[in-house]
Amino acid sequence: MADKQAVIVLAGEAGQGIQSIESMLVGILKKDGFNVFATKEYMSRVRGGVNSTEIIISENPVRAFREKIDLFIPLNQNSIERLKGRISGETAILGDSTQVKHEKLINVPFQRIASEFGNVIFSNTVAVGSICGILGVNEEILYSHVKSKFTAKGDEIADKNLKAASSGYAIGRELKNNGIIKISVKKNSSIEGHLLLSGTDAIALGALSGGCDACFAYPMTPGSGVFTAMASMEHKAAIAVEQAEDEICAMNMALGASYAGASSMVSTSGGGFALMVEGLSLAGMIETPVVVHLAQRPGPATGLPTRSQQGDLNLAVYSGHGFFPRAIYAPGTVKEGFELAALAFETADKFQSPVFVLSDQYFVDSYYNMPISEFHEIKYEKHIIETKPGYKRYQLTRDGISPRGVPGFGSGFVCADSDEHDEEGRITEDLDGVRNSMVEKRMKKAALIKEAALEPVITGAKDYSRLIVSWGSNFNAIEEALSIVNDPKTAFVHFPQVYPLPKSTAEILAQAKEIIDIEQNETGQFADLIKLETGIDIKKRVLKYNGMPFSVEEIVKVLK
Amino acid sequence: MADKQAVIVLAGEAGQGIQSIESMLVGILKKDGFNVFATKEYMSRVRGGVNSTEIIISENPVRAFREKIDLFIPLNQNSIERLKGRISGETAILGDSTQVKHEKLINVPFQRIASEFGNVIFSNTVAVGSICGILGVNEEILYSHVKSKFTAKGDEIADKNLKAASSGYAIGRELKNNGIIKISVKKNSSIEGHLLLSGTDAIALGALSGGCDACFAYPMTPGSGVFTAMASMEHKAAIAVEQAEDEICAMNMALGASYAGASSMVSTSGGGFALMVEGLSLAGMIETPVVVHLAQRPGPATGLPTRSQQGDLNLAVYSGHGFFPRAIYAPGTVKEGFELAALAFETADKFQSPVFVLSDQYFVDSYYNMPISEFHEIKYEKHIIETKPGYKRYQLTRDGISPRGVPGFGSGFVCADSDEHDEEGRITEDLDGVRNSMVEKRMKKAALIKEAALEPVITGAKDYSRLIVSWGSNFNAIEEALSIVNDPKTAFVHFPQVYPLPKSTAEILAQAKEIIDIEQNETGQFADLIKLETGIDIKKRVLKYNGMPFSVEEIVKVLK
Amino acid sequence: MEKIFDRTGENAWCPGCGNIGLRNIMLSAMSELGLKQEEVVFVSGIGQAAKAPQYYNGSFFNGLHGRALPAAAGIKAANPNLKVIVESGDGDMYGEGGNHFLHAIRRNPDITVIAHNNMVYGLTKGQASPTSQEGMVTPIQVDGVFEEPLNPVALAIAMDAPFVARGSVGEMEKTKEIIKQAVMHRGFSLVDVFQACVSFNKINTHKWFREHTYIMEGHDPHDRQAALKKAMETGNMPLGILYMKEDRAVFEDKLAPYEKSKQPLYARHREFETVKKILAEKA
Amino acid sequence: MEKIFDRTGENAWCPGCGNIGLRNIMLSAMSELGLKQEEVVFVSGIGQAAKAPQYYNGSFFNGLHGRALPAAAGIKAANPNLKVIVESGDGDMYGEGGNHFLHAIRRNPDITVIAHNNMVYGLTKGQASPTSQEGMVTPIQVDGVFEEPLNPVALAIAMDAPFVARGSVGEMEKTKEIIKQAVMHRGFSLVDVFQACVSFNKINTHKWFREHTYIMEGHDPHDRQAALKKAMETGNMPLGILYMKEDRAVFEDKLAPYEKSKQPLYARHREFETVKKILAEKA
Ligand SMILES: Cc1ncc(C[n+]2csc(CCOP(=O)(O)OP(=O)(O)O)c2C)c(N)n1
Ligand SMILES: Cc1ncc(C[n+]2csc(CCOP(=O)(O)OP(=O)(O)O)c2C)c(N)n1
Ligand code: SF4
Ligand code: SF4
Ligand SMILES: [Mg+2]
Ligand SMILES: [Mg+2]
Repeated sequence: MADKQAVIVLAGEAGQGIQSIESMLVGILKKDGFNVFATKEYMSRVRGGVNSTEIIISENPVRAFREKIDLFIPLNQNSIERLKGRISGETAILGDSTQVKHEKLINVPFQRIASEFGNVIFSNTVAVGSICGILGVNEEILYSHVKSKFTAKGDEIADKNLKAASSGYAIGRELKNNGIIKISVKKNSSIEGHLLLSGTDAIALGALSGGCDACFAYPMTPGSGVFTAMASMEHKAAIAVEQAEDEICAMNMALGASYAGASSMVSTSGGGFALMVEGLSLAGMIETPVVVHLAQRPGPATGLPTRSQQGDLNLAVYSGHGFFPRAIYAPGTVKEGFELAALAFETADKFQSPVFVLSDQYFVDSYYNMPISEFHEIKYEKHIIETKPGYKRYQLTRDGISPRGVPGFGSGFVCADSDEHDEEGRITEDLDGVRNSMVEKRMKKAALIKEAALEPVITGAKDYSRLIVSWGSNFNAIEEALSIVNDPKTAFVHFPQVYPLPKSTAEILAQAKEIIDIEQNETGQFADLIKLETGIDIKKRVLKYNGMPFSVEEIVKVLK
Repeated sequence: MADKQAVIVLAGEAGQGIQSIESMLVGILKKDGFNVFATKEYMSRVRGGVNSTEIIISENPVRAFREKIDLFIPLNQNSIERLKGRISGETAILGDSTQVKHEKLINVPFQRIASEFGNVIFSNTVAVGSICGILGVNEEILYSHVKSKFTAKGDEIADKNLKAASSGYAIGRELKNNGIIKISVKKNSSIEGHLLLSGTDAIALGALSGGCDACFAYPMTPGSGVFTAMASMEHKAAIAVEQAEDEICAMNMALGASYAGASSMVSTSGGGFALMVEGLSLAGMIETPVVVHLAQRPGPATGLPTRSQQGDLNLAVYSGHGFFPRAIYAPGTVKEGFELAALAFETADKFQSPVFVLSDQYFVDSYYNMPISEFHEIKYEKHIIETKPGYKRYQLTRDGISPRGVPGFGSGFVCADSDEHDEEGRITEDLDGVRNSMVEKRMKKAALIKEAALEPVITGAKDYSRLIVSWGSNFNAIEEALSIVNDPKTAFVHFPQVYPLPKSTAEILAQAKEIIDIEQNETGQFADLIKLETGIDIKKRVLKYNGMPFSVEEIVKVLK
Repeated sequence: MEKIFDRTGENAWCPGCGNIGLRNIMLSAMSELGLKQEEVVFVSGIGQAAKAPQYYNGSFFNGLHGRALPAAAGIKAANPNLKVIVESGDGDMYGEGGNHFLHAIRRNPDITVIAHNNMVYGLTKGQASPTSQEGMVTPIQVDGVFEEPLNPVALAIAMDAPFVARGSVGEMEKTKEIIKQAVMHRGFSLVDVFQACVSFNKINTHKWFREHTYIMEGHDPHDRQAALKKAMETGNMPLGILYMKEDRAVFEDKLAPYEKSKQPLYARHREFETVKKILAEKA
Repeated sequence: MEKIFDRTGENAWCPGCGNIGLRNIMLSAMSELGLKQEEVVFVSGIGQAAKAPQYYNGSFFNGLHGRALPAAAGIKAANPNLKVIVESGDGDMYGEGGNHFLHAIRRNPDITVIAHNNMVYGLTKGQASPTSQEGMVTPIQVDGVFEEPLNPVALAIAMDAPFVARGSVGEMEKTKEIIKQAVMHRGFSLVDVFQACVSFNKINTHKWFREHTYIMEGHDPHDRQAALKKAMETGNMPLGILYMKEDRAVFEDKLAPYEKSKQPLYARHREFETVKKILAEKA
């Protein structure tokens, strides 16, 4: 009987090559017809420590972190120590007994085999081969991948890697045939041609679809991935990309660019965003669109730089001095990441306001396959007008939105002022008149943004009495747990937009007798936002803050 | 019949000398036995525009801004334009007809009289003299003040000013005696020896009483006053004072100093504080006390730099990435400013956390008289221990508070790390163990801070059915309005601590049938905090956001 | 010559303030250069000097204190055809904005920076600025400034900024000529302009600046060592173009969108096809 | 000689990383200077270099990225008797922390700054740093760095920092001697130390640094012009003490609490009487 899925975990020191094993394996497994999901957890260091990657293969899509391990490949002893809590009776442990010890270890002498071909560095390829053997991968696919990966390094190296892969494969086959490892997952022919996309890719490409043409940032994990992706596409997609000297520069550069007609984005994490808070307030005051990709990691301060958390929701909602409108999207899936990143630009441009895409380390570093057909065409508009003499950048209109001009396009002057200003954009001290009107203008825009808030996504029982409330990257884990538990009275509501909340929120919650809030932070920041919006105080809050994502098993436990 | 109080307003361009008239007048009036209150509103410019100062004299203390003007002294025509909404049938307008025109103007040729003594610059002294005449000030007090003010400039100047004052005085007397101006306020002999203290003075002196010995800041209105006060006392009170190159430096310098055993403070306003947000999170992580004086002004961005608002409460509550404990005090009176500033240090030191003193422009720029006896002795403690070898800065204790050592005092090492750290203070990636314990340690401290939260101050009816809720600098205006309206069913609850809220909050609010929230911001930020704490949604919110404080009259209207 | 950027109306500066003189110099320089209103964007931070754009007839971005330079570079990144002129104070540029000053020089966008250097914080009423002279007593520096003043021109030359000059409001003609050259220079150009704050700086008055400056002659601005030496002169300080360098790469030229065309970003549109192609590569 | 600051145990650096060499140099320098553990505080920001304090036996303040210098000055303000040594990376010190670098030099606290200059962002995996050389290709700088690299020593000399030196991990002895002198120098001292990042900087390797540096001889560090000239040499770059100046006012000396006594703040107590006296003046 085939398993629904197999969870394969590779672990080792930073620098031992886990990432190269992972990238080879994932490519091969997907090509071979498995649905693939991969996610990593790693320490804030370039060498040493223990990092691990989890790869899940399955016949039908499985897209969330699992605690339980089916096949564990520890590259060093510390990996076993660190992950021992996840090793169960059913876990097959595959390793080189010269490197790792465990009573259940299935020894494959990766290093010795590699040395036979001249160099221990081929041992990672041996490992790839043996895993492929165990999983019953089509041999040709394995070899063509290994070949294409190593041909650049010369025929000899490619050839030796092929041999290493083949030796590994044979061993893997044998382990499977002997019944020593019993993993068996069905392939799925329908995934042919699927894309393999991470949260990072999704946000970067979504931004492009929304018209993003300028991206400024200062590197900060886990926000840098999106910045790097933008840089990698700067020629293909004509994007102005610049690494700033600090986050303050990145934000103000983005505002300068937006003022002059760019669709700009910054990408950062909590600590870096903290430095942008003054600039965010400027965006609010000068009514200049800017998209902030805020990839959360555990704080406070430097915290756990490479880990995951949903601890910066309050910061995103309340940061900036003074009042100004904003919207916050928090994608739950890769597809949603793509769509919300695009929408962020539309919302920013339309309401001339800052808009957040709130992700986290787990979200940006996880990826899986999906068909290109899921990505529908997105049309965007810059909402920019040609100005005439006498143009007023902050013209008071019924809905609070003033036609947006940019300097150099038309004959009007475009004046942006961080002081309170009149319609023209010049400094004012007219308190009862201009000041009040401008505050009310900004409040009107906030009301419009609220009206346009995205509806929550409800899955599970229609006729629910128990409701799971969550947001952001918890989506897949909760959905999978829900389908495992399959309780006829439980539904799950996911909020792709976490601020402002849609008006339907109260009604959706009111239907439930029992509500459970699931969040990755210490206090239930989202539950508090819901309390503010609806008056409903969700007492049961399942909170996690150790830096690891929720596993499907954890959620299943909550649901049972 | 004597009036309860007289509201005197001086207005003119920046640079015309309003401040010097104000300071002379206030000194004289207080000395002469009037209760005095003074507040100013001014534009963000060094010259031109219109600034005004309101001085209220009274038999019994009157300590809040009033709309209505009894005696108006406009120094230029624009002043009349700008303040015309506040001129009523009962307002006496005193001015030099060569400078200002108004149908009701009572002409006193300040400039011509001054010129008679050789220079128009004496005209301000003429004005002071005439006001004193009108109010029936003891002539000797006037002259001795004028003399002491000008002797430094030489006998001739002093003499001419005396003559100018005397001419003005005679005119004022006549206006009074003829019944042209009918202001008559009783003096109060009990105020003899009273202090005259502003919100700024109160916070600076309170900080000193709490042990503050280091103050770092970057100038920003209206936060700079406290910084300037600290600088002016640096020798008398041995304070380390340094102007930083930016707010980020100020905050991190304060944390460095606190780490090494100082009791440090920063003083700033919204935009400057926005830049400190990352540092605030560091304070939370390294559990290092720091007091933030955050003097609010209207935002967003540069906003209205010299005006008043209560718009940064959310920012103070939610700023910083990740979770860490904090306390926020918001003084309503000068006395409370003194006490809360001192308490801020005690709280910061005891809980090793950042603590806010949240004021605003109106609070820091207003002053009045009060007896020195109101300032009780404050004792403080640094809560610092001598370390031994093996000292652990973040030792896990029952209540979450670790004994605080500082480097150089004892033989232990004192390690502060912005990464998540172990008890010793060194970086860790132990997620389920150390990380969770450290998060829970910080949460325990937050719970302790909540337990220690100050009780709200309730005035008015004991047996209230209507309750006014407010915080910060609105205190005096509401209290005076309450005593004017004198409704047997109305009480007023003021929160000297706005975060975390004391547990009694719900009960206090629950007693009322009708609740009115009064705040100076666009949305009712404090009402939202109350909703979060108690579930009670205060629907009636009286909000103001034009940059001017609430006047007593406005509140009276609300109460009627 | 008509000063098209002249915006009549009240301004918030004190009578006698150096900002007023510098504004006049700027107005003349801009009309002599024949700059067009639709092509220029003035950028500033916050301060008395930073109010300058408010008093021009033109587009402006009056941003945050200290953050004029990032905004200016951002504007060039979005539209390289705009002329971007930054006017800001010594506190704004060298205090709060110091890091951007360093890195804008490295980045080298084609912008001109006019730093109104009055050696004091004017708007916030008289605290020391980074260029305040040692010993200056203020309400904060009660014992006098002890820090060594920052020398903007020496710093800029040490950073190899491609155009570094010093002007003074007391030398209208000379300063105007310098500013004209700075605006025409392609790349980052700095003109640090001495000017008096009559209200809060009682030391560095108009007279003081006259007595402590001289117009350089015969200096070769392409000689970096000589430039540095000149820049570091104290006592009597040289006015003029201290340093010039022509071959530095310009920021906006290096941005991907402008590889082939200088079309500003607002006028471009990305087809979904482009995204689709990149998506397809992820197979 | 016993290296008392040596803390055995694993560190997070790559084998061959320059940080390891510099750590050894530091350990020797500190024991040769006879520094006492209770008297020293190490201060750093965030980065690979900035982890250094974690691996010493001593007190440390491992603060925010870019913010080591304000914290270091704050520590001196609270306790002038502590020896404060800042260790941080080129990105930390000259990128995120650039403004503090400028102003810490002006402020001149008695601290020593050891900048681990590997010309790259190590911890965040290989982006350009302010000192990265032109042309270096990275995942962000896909066409290569076009910005002119920041020259920390030239900048520091232009700012008149009282002690400016350059070391290299490839020159252990020399660098140790420089560091010892820097630590003994009263006031702000900068030692910019070249070191290789073997994982992310494939250009500026150990070998490259050896081939592009030489030990200065016969240079007079009191001659500022000569120092600047030396500091600006490219191609083959001098190692050694470039610039020294003895008479600059020191930050903590100028703070009011230390007018009469160097007693640290933690050991002081203000009586309420003092406050009462000031209150009484408000009558
Ligand atoms: C973040 C922030 N910090 C502080 C301020 C207050 N502030 C406004 S202007 C200024 C200094 C102005 O000095 P300078 O740049 O020299 O300009 P000047 O007024 O002398 O022309 C300061 C500190 C601010 N607006 N924003
Ligand atoms: C505010 C903030 N921005 C960004 C980061 C991410 N970050 C950590 S270290 C670093 C750069 C490290 O470079 P460098 O200082 O040269 O040190 P190295 O690792 O090369 O020794 C960055 C960008 C951060 N921790 N905080
Ligand atoms: S305060 Fe100084 S800088 Fe400001 S306007 Fe007056 S003279 Fe000019
Ligand atoms: S990545 Fe570079 S700087 Fe970091 S430890 Fe490795 S070699 Fe050293
Ligand atoms: Mg200035
Ligand atoms: Mg580096």
